Amino acid sequence: MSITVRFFASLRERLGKGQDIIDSKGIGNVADVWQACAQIPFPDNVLAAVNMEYARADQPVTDGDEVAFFPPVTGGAR
Amino acid sequence: MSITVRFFASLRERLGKGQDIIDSKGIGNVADVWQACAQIPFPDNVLAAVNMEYARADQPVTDGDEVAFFPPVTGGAR
Amino acid sequence: MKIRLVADAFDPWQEIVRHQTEQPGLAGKFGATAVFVGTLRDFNQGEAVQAMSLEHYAPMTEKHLERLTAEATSRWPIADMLVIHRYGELRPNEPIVLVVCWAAHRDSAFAACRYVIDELKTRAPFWKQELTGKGRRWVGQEK
Amino acid sequence: MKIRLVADAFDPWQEIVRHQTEQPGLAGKFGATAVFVGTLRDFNQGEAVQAMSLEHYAPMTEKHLERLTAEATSRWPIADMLVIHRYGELRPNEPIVLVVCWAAHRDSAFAACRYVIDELKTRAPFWKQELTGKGRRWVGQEK
Repeated sequence: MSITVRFFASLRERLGKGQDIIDSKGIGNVADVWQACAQIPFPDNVLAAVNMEYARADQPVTDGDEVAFFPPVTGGAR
Repeated sequence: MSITVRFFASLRERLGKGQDIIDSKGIGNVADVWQACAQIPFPDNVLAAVNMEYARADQPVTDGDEVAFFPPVTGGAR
Repeated sequence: MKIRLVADAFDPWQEIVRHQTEQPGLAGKFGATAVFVGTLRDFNQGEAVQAMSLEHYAPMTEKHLERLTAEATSRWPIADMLVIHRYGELRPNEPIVLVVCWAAHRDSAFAACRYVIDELKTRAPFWKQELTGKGRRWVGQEK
Repeated sequence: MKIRLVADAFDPWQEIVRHQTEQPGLAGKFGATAVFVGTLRDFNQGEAVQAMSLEHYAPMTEKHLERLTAEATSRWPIADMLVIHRYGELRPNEPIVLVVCWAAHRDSAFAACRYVIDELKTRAPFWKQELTGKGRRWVGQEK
């Protein structure tokens, strides 16, 4: 009956945590997960993933899912 | 008082020679050099160079020049 | 087709030789090899860079790298592909990423190589933090 | 900036390492390395290829390779470039040509690398003769 929530990079530092385990009760979508974990509104430039796939704020989330929030990615090299 | 003439690849085989030294007397341009060396008309797909630079049939040629004739180039790899 | 995420410094040229040795069926079958190596520079945005920390989201990163290379091989006729990406602590002049595409012809090799590195940059979950004389700073993440 | 025409088989990856070692000033200054290697395949136009003979016009070939790389470095911000091209007798799976571009960013590295290999193919005086089961044939030279 829980959802694993992960935070990366500057967002992890800003929120002061890399991981949360939250109760899935009352959680409908990605935006609900954010509200259950963070005291601030969902920032525009924060990306989300559900079970390793990019997701929008209104994507449904269910018990056992892993949800991640992170800043814009900067892989590779320009 | 001479012009060095070189032939490459299939053209060299077709003419049966890789090099000619011809008298520069009466030679005005690249086409004249070809006529002095070959018994056949200047083929459309043959390229020419004067002193290592690509040249057209009407390019002037003078004593001491090196003139080369060759088929389309196929360097590198596709 | 091989994808690796590595914590330690790697030599991209040795990795190419090793991959070709491990894939003897490739020999003679490719006419074109296109390679991209991304390397950590010792300066960025006017600051000397002393080190870089590269954070990732391991299973998601791997999944997206696999998807990118699968997309590339379905779009272009590719004989083989190798992608290696560092994570963790890097020093200047160390390779960050290697993308290699073997193909019969160079148009496909270049196109697939370019596709993978461009998409990797925008889709694979990696985050860079540089260490400069002024301290640590996240790259491309306005607070 | 280095251009070499070589009669014997060469290892492109070792040549890259050697060049980087000989140019220690490059270290930390480039973020992108784009490489193209052209290799002799063991088949072409439906025929098994046993060997290839690559004829060139030595001073003119060198002159044009130098000009191509100079053009590339004037068009894109390139830190360094290495071009090696074989001539003489080659066997399948042997590298024919290596083009390496080191640059701060990958757009320039890819563009310059691509420019040199494309222009090389159309302007540098090389002629290929393949040896197949049916004998020797010139490539791209209708009689």
